[in-house]
Amino acid sequence: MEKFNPKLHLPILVFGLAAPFVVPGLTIQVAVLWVMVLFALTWDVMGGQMGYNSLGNIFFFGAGMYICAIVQVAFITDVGAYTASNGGVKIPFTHQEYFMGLICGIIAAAVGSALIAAALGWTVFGLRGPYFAIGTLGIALAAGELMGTWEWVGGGGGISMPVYPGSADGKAYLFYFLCFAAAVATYLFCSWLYSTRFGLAINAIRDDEQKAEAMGVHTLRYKTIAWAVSAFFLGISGALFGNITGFIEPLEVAFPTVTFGIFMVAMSLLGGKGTLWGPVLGAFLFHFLKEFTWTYFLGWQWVALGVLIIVNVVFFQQGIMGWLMEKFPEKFGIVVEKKEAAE
Amino acid sequence: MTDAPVIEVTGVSKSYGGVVANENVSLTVPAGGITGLIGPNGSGKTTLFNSIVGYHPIDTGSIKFKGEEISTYRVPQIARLGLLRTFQQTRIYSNMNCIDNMLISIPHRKTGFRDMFTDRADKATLEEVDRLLDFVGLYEKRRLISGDLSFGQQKLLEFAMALMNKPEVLLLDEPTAGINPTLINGLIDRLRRANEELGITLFVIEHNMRVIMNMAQTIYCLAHGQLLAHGTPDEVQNDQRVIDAYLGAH
Amino acid sequence: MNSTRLLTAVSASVAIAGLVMSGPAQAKVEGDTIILGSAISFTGKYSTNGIHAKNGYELGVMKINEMGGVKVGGKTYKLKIQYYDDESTPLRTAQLLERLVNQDGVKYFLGPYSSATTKAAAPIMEKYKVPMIEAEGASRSLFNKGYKYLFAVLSTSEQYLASSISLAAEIAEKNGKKPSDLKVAMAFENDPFSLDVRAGVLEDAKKYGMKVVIDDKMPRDLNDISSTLTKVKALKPDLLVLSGHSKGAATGARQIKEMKINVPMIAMTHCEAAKITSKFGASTDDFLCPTQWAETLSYKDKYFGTAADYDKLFKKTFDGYKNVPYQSAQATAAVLVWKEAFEKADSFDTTKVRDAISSIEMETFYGGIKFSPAGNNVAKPMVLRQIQNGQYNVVAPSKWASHPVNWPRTAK
Amino acid sequence: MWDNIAILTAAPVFNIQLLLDGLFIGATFALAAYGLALVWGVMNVKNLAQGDFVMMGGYIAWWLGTQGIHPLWGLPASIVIMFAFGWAIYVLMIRRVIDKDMFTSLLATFGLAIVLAQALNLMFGPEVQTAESDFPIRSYFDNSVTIADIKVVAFGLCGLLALAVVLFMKNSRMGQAIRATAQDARAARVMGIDTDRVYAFTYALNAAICGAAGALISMIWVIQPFYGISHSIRSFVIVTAAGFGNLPGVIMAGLGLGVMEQYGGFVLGAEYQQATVVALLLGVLVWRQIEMRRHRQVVQ
Repeated sequence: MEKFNPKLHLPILVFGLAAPFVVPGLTIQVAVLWVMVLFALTWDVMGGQMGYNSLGNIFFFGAGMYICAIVQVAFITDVGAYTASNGGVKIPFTHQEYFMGLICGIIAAAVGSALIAAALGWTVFGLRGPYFAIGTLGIALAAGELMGTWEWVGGGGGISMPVYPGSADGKAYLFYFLCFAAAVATYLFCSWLYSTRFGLAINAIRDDEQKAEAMGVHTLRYKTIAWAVSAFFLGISGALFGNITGFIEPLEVAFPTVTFGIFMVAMSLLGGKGTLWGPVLGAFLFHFLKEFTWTYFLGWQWVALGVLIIVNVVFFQQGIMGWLMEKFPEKFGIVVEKKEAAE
Repeated sequence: MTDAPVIEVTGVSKSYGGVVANENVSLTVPAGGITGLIGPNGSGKTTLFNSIVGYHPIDTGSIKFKGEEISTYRVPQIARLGLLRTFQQTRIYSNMNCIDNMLISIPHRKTGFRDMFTDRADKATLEEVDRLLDFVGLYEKRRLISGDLSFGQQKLLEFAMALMNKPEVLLLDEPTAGINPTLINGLIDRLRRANEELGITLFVIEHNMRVIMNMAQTIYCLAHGQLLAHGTPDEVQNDQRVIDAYLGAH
Repeated sequence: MNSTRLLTAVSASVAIAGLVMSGPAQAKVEGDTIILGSAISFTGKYSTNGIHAKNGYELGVMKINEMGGVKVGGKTYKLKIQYYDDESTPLRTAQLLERLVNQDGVKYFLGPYSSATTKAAAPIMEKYKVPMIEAEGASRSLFNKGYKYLFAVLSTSEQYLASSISLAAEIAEKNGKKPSDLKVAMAFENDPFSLDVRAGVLEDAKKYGMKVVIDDKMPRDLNDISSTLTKVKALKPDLLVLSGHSKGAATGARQIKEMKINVPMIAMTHCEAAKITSKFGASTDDFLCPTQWAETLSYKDKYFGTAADYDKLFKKTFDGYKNVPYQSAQATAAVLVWKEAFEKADSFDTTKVRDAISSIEMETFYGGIKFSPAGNNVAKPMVLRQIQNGQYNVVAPSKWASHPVNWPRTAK
Repeated sequence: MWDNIAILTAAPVFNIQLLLDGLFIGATFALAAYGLALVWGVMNVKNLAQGDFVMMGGYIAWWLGTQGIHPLWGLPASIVIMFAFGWAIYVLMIRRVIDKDMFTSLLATFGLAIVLAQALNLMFGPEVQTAESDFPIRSYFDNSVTIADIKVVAFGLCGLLALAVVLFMKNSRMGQAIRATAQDARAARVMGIDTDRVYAFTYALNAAICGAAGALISMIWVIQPFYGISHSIRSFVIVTAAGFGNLPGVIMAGLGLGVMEQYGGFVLGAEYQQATVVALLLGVLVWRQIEMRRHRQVVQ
């Protein structure tokens, strides 16, 4: 596990803690940045570290969002009746009901998503390479379509989230810090995870899964847990994001496969997949780039995004961290060591 | 020396499409010994290895490991029984450095759920890694990315990884191919020591006759997918059928 | 690890870049210009209508500026709109509106296109206590949340096709049939707006005791509703109602033609926006299309004159319009409401402006505008038009009807 | 759901409508899927921009239609333009992803798909478009079954195109070179085949096939800039189910998918029509895994 490094971690920590007070107008944007960091990190557990390139991880974002919403609504009223009214009835609820619902919702979202991931594992982990990518893409697309037909959760009409009972600023701060905390927790967890034997094992699976199998590595167990870890944090991010957006529906908000679903891949690749810092860096760069330039492209931003992905994948596949590693291998500890020197 | 057989292959046939790769092959690998498998190119040696360790289903016959039928198991299950193989085309984790390659090669059959999340390496394991890497001459390069090593070095690394795993049986597919001749003697020595000191049963495919004849107690010879001869090195060496097979005469 | 030093440099610079990102600007009124903000769909699935709405906004701003602008506190101001593209997804809406409020300092808003995006917008307006006059979010669920800063100039969506049900009932009675014998087939897109339309239809159908024989929901990336239409053939309903934005209308009209669907009465939304008359010609004759507004109605105001005058001006200003979509007209109306509200409040204070909006009562070329306490416009009805020989003629409600309804429709 | 099945059993004539509609559209699915099978098999590129090529072809035919040219002429135009476009895309990007790992081609073409969809949207707007052939529409069985002549024509053209491609692959020099490269690119190179040219031609041919499928789809169905992804998914379903060396399999799977969609939409409701496609994809993948597991293998 990485030691606390003041030069590296402190600026980010300070930025994260101070941002909503220094630039209160950007609270939501910075909160989304933390969600993006979380996205990139969780995608990289699978895609970068384990070599299982999922195009459907966004599924767990949506799953978490719906689980949390259902739990939150269930704390104040009957879910079916609430969605059937299409948000048409205003249900009174107490502060306590809201916050209990939120806390339980987030926990349920995380655990529920992880359990779904574990259960879904058997349907996709016999797939390799492109089949896995397409299979997971299929899961995310199917989830969007099927959620839209499930009346009990509002179908295509979606769910209006219970409105935060406090002040607008209070809501912004609360969810900002929850997002920040979730991103930091994801980072710390990944950092710890990669330092354990688990990290080695998923790297081995990435490099040569057949060899790892032949060496007796419990590949299925590792893969399932890696996916569940991704799902756990993505579930949390979904739960938070649903509350920030305030209104959730299946195709655009909960399972945005071609936006967020692709962003997470693009960010990891940009920063350098398979490294701890690459996704974080990629998320920062991508988000800043996007927020700064998006509105100036009006209409062409999507073309620009597609081009960015193509250029990244075709010409700069190793990403920033990968490029640095190639350029300065000795800084990453890739050195010839004399025996005397080591002992 | 030769105890009960640890691997029993009985009447195994395997064909790809119309090509018969193994036909009614039966052999036994005694526990604790070194058994050789020779044969001309394309005689079905690697196919037989693959059948044993579970890379493809067999058409007929039975394969038993310590009395347990394993012909329907898949690769990881078989590997975790303690039956390990190396590859003809060397396979290592090419984006990881040598130490990590070794660390992940610990005997997984002895690990439980909680071991997944333990520290990468305790002191004893690291010492073991250093010792083995030193033995195969890779100590200085232990922090290099293994994919950047030369073919021979990768082969040595793979061998070290196999030893790290402490298997009960090790299936070696041409361990000396592509290795510097000066290293071969050391390698043979190490194989022997692994066999004697650690009690690892070896089952070796080898083209280098000098190596295999020196090392193995029993040798099987395959030709055209069928078992041609078996016996001690001397017997096999002097068997006319084996000589004919290698010279391509019939 | 040495690599951390490299990272330190990169991440620190990124973090600093973030901290110095432009803080909130003070720009609600710049010099003699009032900035209105809108995050609307220029790309994505709502972009056709998003652009119709934008054109409407632009025409309204143009007209008001031409006529001297807005007088507040004895000074005249021009109007200007700052747009962002919400990409047709509510995910973006909230972020962009926050950005408009915080970074661009905008305090007065025009709505996005679609109910889904408006649903995401309303809480932001409440949060910052800045008013939004919206013209394109019709879902009634917007108006029972107690939002104080959201006002809509259009009629709510459950009214869209409900009138076709009462029209069907009327015709049935005239022909000596009981309305409760009527069979209704419904196909609605699976999105908040269309489901709201469906709720209105369902309610009215229930009121008359009609039997709903088909209740399909069309997927959002819909290519094809021929399987639903095959069901229509099999079950022979008396009324087919269909709603799915422009693409639902286009796909529906195409396949109704191709499968020679022979239902006596067909009603669908977004006929004008999907330009079905020019695309599918005579096969669309006798379709019933609800509209918020029609150029043949006798509304008028001091800005544009009559509805017909607006129609003419709009066609002159923007190329390529055979019919002016009501989406544009109501967008223009929203701009007019802003002007009146500023002048009525005679202030830029958001609370005062908000109160002014809520008490507005005006006649426009688009119809009367008067907001209920919930924020929806209660002074303007929906009208139902029928395509007759390629023309849209108002046939219901009878107060506004210019032509009698053709019944039954036959497939051509 | 049971009500809808009851309709089909009570009035079997509606089965004909569903079957025919399914077969007509399924033929275009099969055509596009055959293109995917080709690039997948020959150059190991998983082209996620497949559906967007289809949409491009559709827009070419539709645009010619708006210029007063009968959309059927759009078919050859689409084929030619898309062939050139495919070649250009190969030179610009695909050439560089062929020898990379498998995910690269998938993600790069996904990026391409986004660019194409958005470019189409910017050029032609997001409305649903249809190219009108103005051919007559015939009714049978008391108007219970209607068949637009254009659908029959399109079906025939699909067949002709497929036949032409098959003959081309069998008899022409380029066709033989493509097949040789598919079997063993290295050997082909050694034998003096310019594999880069073969790849470029294959990719361009795929784009042309997609263009043809798209032109036909614009006449018998609808096109819209963002519908590409669902066509891509369909192609993947078909190829995954049939395997890429198996033309009869691709045709059967394509037609089958068309029919399944129609029945899915009819029996379960239109909201399940898209879900049917994705569910089939997952079903096929799970089934393939179970099958491979019997062979002690994984799907790769």
